[in-house]
Amino acid sequence: MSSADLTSERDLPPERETSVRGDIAPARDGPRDTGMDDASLHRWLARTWRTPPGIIGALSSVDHKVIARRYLITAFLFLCLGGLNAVAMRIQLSGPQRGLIGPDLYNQLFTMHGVTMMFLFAVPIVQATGIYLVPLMVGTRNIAFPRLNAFGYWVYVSGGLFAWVSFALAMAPDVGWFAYVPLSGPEFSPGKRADVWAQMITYTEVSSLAVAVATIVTVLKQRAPGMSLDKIPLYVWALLVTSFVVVFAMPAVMITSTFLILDRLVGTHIFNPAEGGDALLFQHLFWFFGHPEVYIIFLPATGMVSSIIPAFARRPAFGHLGLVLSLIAVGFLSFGLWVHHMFATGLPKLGASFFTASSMLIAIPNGVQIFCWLATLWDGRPVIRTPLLFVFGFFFTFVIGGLTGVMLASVPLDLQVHDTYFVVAHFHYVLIGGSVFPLLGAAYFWFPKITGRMMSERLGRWHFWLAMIGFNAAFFPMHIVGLWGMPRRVYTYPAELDWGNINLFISAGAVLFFLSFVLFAFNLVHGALRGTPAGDNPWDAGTLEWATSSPPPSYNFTRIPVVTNVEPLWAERGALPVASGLRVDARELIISTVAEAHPDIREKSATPSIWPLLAAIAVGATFLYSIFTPWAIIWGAAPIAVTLVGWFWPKGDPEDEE
Amino acid sequence: MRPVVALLLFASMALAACQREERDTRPQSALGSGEQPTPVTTLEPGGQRPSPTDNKAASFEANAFHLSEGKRLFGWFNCSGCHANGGGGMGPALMDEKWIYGSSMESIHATIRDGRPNGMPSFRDKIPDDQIWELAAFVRSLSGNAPSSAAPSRNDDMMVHPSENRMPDAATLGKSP
Amino acid sequence: MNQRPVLDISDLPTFGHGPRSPTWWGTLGFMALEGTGFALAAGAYLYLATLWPNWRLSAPVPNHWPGTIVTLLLIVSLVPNHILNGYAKRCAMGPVRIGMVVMSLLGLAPLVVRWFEFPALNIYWDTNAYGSMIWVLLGLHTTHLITDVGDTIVLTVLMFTHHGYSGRRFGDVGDNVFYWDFVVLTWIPIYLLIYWLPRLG
Amino acid sequence: MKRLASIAFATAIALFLQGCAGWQSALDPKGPAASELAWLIWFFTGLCAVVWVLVMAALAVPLLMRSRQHAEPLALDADADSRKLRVVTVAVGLTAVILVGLTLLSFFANRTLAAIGSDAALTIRVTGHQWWWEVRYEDATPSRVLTTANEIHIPAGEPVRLLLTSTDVIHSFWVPSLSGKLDLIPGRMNVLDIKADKPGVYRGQCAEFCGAQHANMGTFIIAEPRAKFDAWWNDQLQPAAAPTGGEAKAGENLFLKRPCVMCHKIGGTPAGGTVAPDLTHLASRQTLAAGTLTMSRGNLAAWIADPQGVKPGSHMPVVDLSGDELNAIVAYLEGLK
Amino acid sequence: MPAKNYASTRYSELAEINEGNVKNLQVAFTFSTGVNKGQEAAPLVVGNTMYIVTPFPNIVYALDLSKPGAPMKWKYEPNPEPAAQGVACCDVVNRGAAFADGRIFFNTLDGHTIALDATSGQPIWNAHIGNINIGETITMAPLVVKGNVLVGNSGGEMGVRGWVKALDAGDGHVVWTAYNTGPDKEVLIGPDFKPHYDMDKGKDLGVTTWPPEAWKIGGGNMWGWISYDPDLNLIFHGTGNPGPWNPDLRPGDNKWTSGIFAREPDTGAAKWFYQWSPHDLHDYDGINEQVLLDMNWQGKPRKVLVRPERNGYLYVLDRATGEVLSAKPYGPVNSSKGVDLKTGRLMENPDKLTGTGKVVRDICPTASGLKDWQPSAFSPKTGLLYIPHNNLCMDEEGVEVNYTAGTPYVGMNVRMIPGPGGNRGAFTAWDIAAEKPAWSLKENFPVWSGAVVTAGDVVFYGTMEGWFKAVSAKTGDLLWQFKTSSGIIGQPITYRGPDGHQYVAILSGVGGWAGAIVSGDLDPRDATAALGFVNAMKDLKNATTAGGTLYVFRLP
Repeated sequence: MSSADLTSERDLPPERETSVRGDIAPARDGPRDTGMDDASLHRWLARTWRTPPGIIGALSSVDHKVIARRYLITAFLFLCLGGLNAVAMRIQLSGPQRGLIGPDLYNQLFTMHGVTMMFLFAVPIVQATGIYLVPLMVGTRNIAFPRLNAFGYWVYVSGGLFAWVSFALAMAPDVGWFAYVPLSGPEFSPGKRADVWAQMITYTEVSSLAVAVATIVTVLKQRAPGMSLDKIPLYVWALLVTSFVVVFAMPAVMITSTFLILDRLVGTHIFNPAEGGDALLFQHLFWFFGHPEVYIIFLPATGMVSSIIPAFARRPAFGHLGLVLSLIAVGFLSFGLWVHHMFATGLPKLGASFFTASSMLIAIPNGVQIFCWLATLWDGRPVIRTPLLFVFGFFFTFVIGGLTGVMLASVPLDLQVHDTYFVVAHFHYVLIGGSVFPLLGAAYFWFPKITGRMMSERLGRWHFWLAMIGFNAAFFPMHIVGLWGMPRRVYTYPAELDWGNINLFISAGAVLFFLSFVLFAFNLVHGALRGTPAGDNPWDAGTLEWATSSPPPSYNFTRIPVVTNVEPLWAERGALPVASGLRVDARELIISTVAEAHPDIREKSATPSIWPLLAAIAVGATFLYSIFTPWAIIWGAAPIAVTLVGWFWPKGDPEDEE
Repeated sequence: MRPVVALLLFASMALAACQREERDTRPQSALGSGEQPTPVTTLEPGGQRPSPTDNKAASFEANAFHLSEGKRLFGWFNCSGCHANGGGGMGPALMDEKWIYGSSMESIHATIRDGRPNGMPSFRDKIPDDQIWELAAFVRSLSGNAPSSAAPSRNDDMMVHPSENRMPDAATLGKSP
Repeated sequence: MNQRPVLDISDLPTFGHGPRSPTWWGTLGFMALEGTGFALAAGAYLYLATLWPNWRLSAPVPNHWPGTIVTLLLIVSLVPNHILNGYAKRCAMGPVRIGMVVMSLLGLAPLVVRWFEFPALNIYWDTNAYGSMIWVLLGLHTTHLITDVGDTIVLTVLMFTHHGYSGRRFGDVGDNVFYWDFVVLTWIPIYLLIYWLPRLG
Repeated sequence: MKRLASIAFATAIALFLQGCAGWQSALDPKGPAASELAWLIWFFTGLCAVVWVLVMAALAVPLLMRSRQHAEPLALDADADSRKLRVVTVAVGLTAVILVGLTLLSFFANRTLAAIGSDAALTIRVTGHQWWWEVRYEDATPSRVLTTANEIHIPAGEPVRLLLTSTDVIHSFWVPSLSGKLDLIPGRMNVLDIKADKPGVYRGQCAEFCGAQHANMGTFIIAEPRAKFDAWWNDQLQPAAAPTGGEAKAGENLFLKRPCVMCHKIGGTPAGGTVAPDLTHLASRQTLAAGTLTMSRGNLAAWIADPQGVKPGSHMPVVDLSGDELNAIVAYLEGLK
Repeated sequence: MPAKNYASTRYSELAEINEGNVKNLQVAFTFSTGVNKGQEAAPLVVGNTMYIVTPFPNIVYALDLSKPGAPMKWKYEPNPEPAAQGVACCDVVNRGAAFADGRIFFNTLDGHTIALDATSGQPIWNAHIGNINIGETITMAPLVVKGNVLVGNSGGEMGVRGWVKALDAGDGHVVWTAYNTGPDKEVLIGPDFKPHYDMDKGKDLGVTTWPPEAWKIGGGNMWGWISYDPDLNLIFHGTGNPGPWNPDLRPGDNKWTSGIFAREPDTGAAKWFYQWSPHDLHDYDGINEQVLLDMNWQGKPRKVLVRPERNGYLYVLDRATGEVLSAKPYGPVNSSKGVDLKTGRLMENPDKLTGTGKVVRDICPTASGLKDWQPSAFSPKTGLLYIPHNNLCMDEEGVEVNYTAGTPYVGMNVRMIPGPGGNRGAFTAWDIAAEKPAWSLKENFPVWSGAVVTAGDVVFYGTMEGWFKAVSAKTGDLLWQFKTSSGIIGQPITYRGPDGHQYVAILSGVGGWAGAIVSGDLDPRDATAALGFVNAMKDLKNATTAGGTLYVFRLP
């Protein structure tokens, strides 16, 4: 609960009455915000938009900020768990023939590490940031389909629990995060381990898809009046493109995991070459998702970079249009290069060369982005604060990752480095350098908005240098050991290959990198409890989220801003132009037109409801049960249907009527 | 509240699942010999039959890893040459409900280890004891006697019959093949 | 921050129909992702079909008649569907109620015939990959059919309660019409893939 | 910042150079394919390093220039922006040119690689198993078809064609100092041509995760002069050496009596198992258990006594053997030169 | 001998039963063998006595035909090793006994050849020649030629090396042994060996056409029929399939499997060889009967050998040289594209090449062949060869296989399905001279019984439902049928009884490979049961049950 919600009950306006109506009539008017003074406006809106009290109330919340905070914290916890996996693996690998962890556990460790980082940390955290920021940045009061959004969170968290409880029971997937058949298939993965992978994927992706749809509709239909397409902030553009990529990529992995579980559970032959299936089909389907996945994680990070750089370079991003077009281009191109993960499978040479070209091609829009950011930074003297430091860290590492990506795109070169530590190094440079560093920067950048307090700058700088050194010490030598012939996913290696020392160095770096996150966690907690109060706009940034209080009230804005510039707060230094006329006794928000963002409809946003949670429990139980018997889908359909009907059935709120 | 419920759910599942998922590749030392009286008839004077004294059979019977190892060995040791994929050939069918020499794990183990007079060879000394238990567990699963959550699924081979983990269901559906 | 009101929106309507409403866009989003799912499943099917000579893998040809009947029923249902859409736009409660009942029945009818489609495939899902894929395709579409029919029936009931007297509900009826179009249109390629492609091989 | 970058870069170079000495290293090419690839790696690395340094320099500019901060964020200098636009355009153009160049380069490198084995006279079928390699030398005369395991002898200086397939899961054949990797996929047959310039032993390893013992699935390519290779082949075609000495004879007996015979083959004896490595000339190999242990009496004993301790999860079961029995079997296997 | 004569024509000069009166046939007597397994044997009638060999446990009965109801004269129980049942591929059948010089010779499943005194049933000698611990069994009917009892072993599915032995009829000692794989010395290939085709020429082909040592476990068994031509002084016998079935494990032509040898009966020395299916891909054993005819072949009189082969072709060979004169498919064949008469080589269909990890669909004929062991009959009156055969196709997948002595060594998943038309069996009359079928009858189940044709122009055969049928030798019209107690897979005979009348006898009792689903009580849910045959015979359990009864018919 944000402090803005802590209004005393006495100050609240009277409970509204509900009415039963017999026919369609012109909408009954409630009180409007037109001409209302700020104090009573606040009282009305706080009453209307509050999250109900009590545990049930908290579980019923549909406030995008509440959900997003939960998402962020959960994803951060999963990051820590995944990081612990990594540390455990690095300890085992710190010397040759180390007997600390056997293959059975090690294989679960790296699979859980990959699954956790990709599906439980990276995607959820970028989407969660979007859930928090997008409605604020486009100037609306809540995300579109808030109940779907809440449902998404519950599904996500139970999916994560599902995977991790399995791990605790030593039945975690042990087939790698991309779980190639036939290894993950019915014959070579006995037990439920691969089933856990398949169902957990299918259903955490349900949450990603829900969030993506909500984000798209929020951006397209709920933008503040005047925020035409050319005035949408770059971060919002990034989230929009990402959400589209999610919509078209995630079904692929759901199809893949569903095919897998069908093969395993009911004996279909989709991946069985002996009966007309094909093992490579799995790889095609998986990477059709898997490569865009990288951009799903990376594009929001570019949005963060595009937000942080202007704030600290003290000017709008250079080449706004170019950046937007690059985002869109990357989104499109990301679907055209999945095959470069499969060069070593022996595909026809000509086809492989085509994918070399397309993989190289995507470097161009990414290059455009990099150059535009650099050009932005060239203007004057940037203010160097922790967020910007992490952006520098992003440049330093991501460019390496991008360039090694160019190496991987080359078919012949890939044949040497594919599935080695070189690749491990590459994608950690891309994912950590390209996404985690911007995320850390974003954490420092938006922390004051979320909590109302600043994080420590001093600790932040320590954190940055520790992370930079630890990261590069851990991952740079992996390039080398990969070229020396060390394959990935080995739980040990022979002493005579002389990989011992360099691995020890890597492990030390990994521990250092992990410690940097301990420092970060401390800084987070410390900042939230003891940080200096931040004020509305501590960085003097230009986008709309800084126009409201920190932390924002449950209703986000007392009145909906009217946007005149891509950086509205810089353009309207005196007073923010706003729209008036919304009801204050109902959760009204403005629906605008897609391109020009002309206000079009005053529509009601959904009220808090426990049903999304119940639906998520029904869905979760169904999925859990379904790894044991396919009949679970039949039996589970009934509770799911009941909870969905409960969810959509109107309760007599004004939001539902009229 | 909700995590607690979920945890309880998982925990209850865990109790059953743990044993199914364990992958002990050298259980020999940890368990007894598995020697049990292995009568092949239910007819026994004296009213009561002694109950098993150690858990060897049980620890193999419902364990997914051992079942799948048994399936692999069933092919490797040419069991499938005589018994096909359970339907029989030179040897009797194993996937039906008929057990000439008894259906208990101990009986099947004894059959594999010591052979039977009408053609079943003795694999004593030829197959390590644990592997015989794995084979016995798999053989039992062929006719749907293992929990479907542990029984193997189809192989990446020609479709020969509904997989073991669907056996009882598939049989009641009366479907081919 | 100080505010200066520059725009009064109090006269805006409180609901919109079709693309004006966010629900419509949400529906479109779900269609996009489900459509992608269909496309990928169909793609996987075609991938396997081109990979192996003599697709159908010696299985018998499916009996297309139940599928053809379903196709005809679905196409016929488009007519009342769009008539219903027109009434929903005009917020005409009486005709909308009749239309919803008709659409519920027209949704149930293909579902009943669909029951006979599975045996008419003449192959089981675990016989070979061809069987697996056509069961998956048919199952995938059946799931959509069931959920949309369920949705239609719930909405029909809703329209007969006092909750029906709401602009928003008429918008929902419109979106339901929209989604039904999707269910019908995705069926056509799947129908061709299941019943007619195997006849070529 | 700059200092850090330069230190990191220097360390990187130093580490790279040190790496050239490995015997399973892509940077230590011993064949035409690996040489071509090593060249490609160095070229790409060099070019990428240059690009990276340029980008970092561009990043350093605003940090070092110490110019004045923008007071008013929206007051932009249109001229400066249009200059920047030109620079960015040029940079993007340059990027495109480099990428086209690299694409062409990899295309031609690919063609070079494809040409290596076009005249291969020797065909070897390599079948991946969990977790060992079955190696079959094809020959027009069927009786010269030779099956062995884990170690692949090839004639030095001649292209050799490898047919790669698998009977269980996907594996990947990778001997970095000779060639790039290629997957072994059940139900498919991939073709990889390799050539070793000089005699030598080149280690390789499975590069696609294949289950519990993926880490211990090594292989050795042993390149020899043609004459030596032919002699080796003829040698390997012979049935196993008859055991000499009482202990070895007892060992043979035990081998045939105990579970060993169920999976392994020893030519010249009734042991004909094919699901595990052929042991006919076991002692002539350099390692045991697919590169896990070096060949020695002690390791042999350790491996037979507790395979699940050495290679947990492997398909070699623990066989109950007394000390004497173990010694006898080891004595017998040791004699299988 | 079961095949009536050395030329294996299965033609009887008896004409009392003819097309006109065959419809009046009625049961003369029956006799239960007491063994409910597949009865593949032909009853043997010598003088007033009928001798029957049952499947395992290979009991020999002598029935006195001179008395009403044919009471038992004696019976002999060899008590073979029960364990032999575990290594007998495809049911524990026995294909009959042979008579010579007052002795009955027969084989037992556990690898013994036994000579009995025909009048008393007392054993004279008992030669143990097969070792069941390596999977050797004997199911064939011996043939006595010039004082030698010729016997071959079974076990092609167990990695058994095939051989033919000649045992001295007097004391049972082994006169010669000819292996069907391995070095020339052991195959008894000497200077006299003159194969007609180049592919069969060369030194030690039985070794060099195999991977090292594979010939030692390579099959090539002889469990079928031997014919003898006294004029040329040659015996002719086929050789079985190479092992294992999965061809990936045995690159090369795999000599001398799936072919035919002509040998001298006294020394066993090979005269010529022809390979029906080099590098056999589909278990096309070459052990079928060879009918020796002297006929006009394209205008010239030639000594030919007619052979309806398992791979689907009806071969006509010059039996003096081994030259293939004609090879025409007598049913649906797609596994090969014909026989190249110049090189003699079977032209394999590249689409149907089997191998590890690859399912090849719709291969016709199946592993059981277009025709398996069930012998055909030739009538010189009509010039037609009456072929009881199958009409099946199959899917095959080569799988990894592991050799362990005494256990199966197959390496192939097979699943059979009915062939084109849906009828699983057929009875075809083949016009040898015209190289085309004269007529063909469709049968629901494979026709797994032998045939006999008489001078009365009647052909007898049985079906697996249990019908014993008489059809017109000229037109194939069904003249008479009788439903026996079990499916028929035996060999019908006709003889003149002590009363001077013509009798027809058949053993009824389903089993064999095709009937294993009933005799072995196999589970039809497993498509690969009984090496895939069960898949094609799922409904046999509903059509018949196991049995073992002799039926003898005569006119009233």
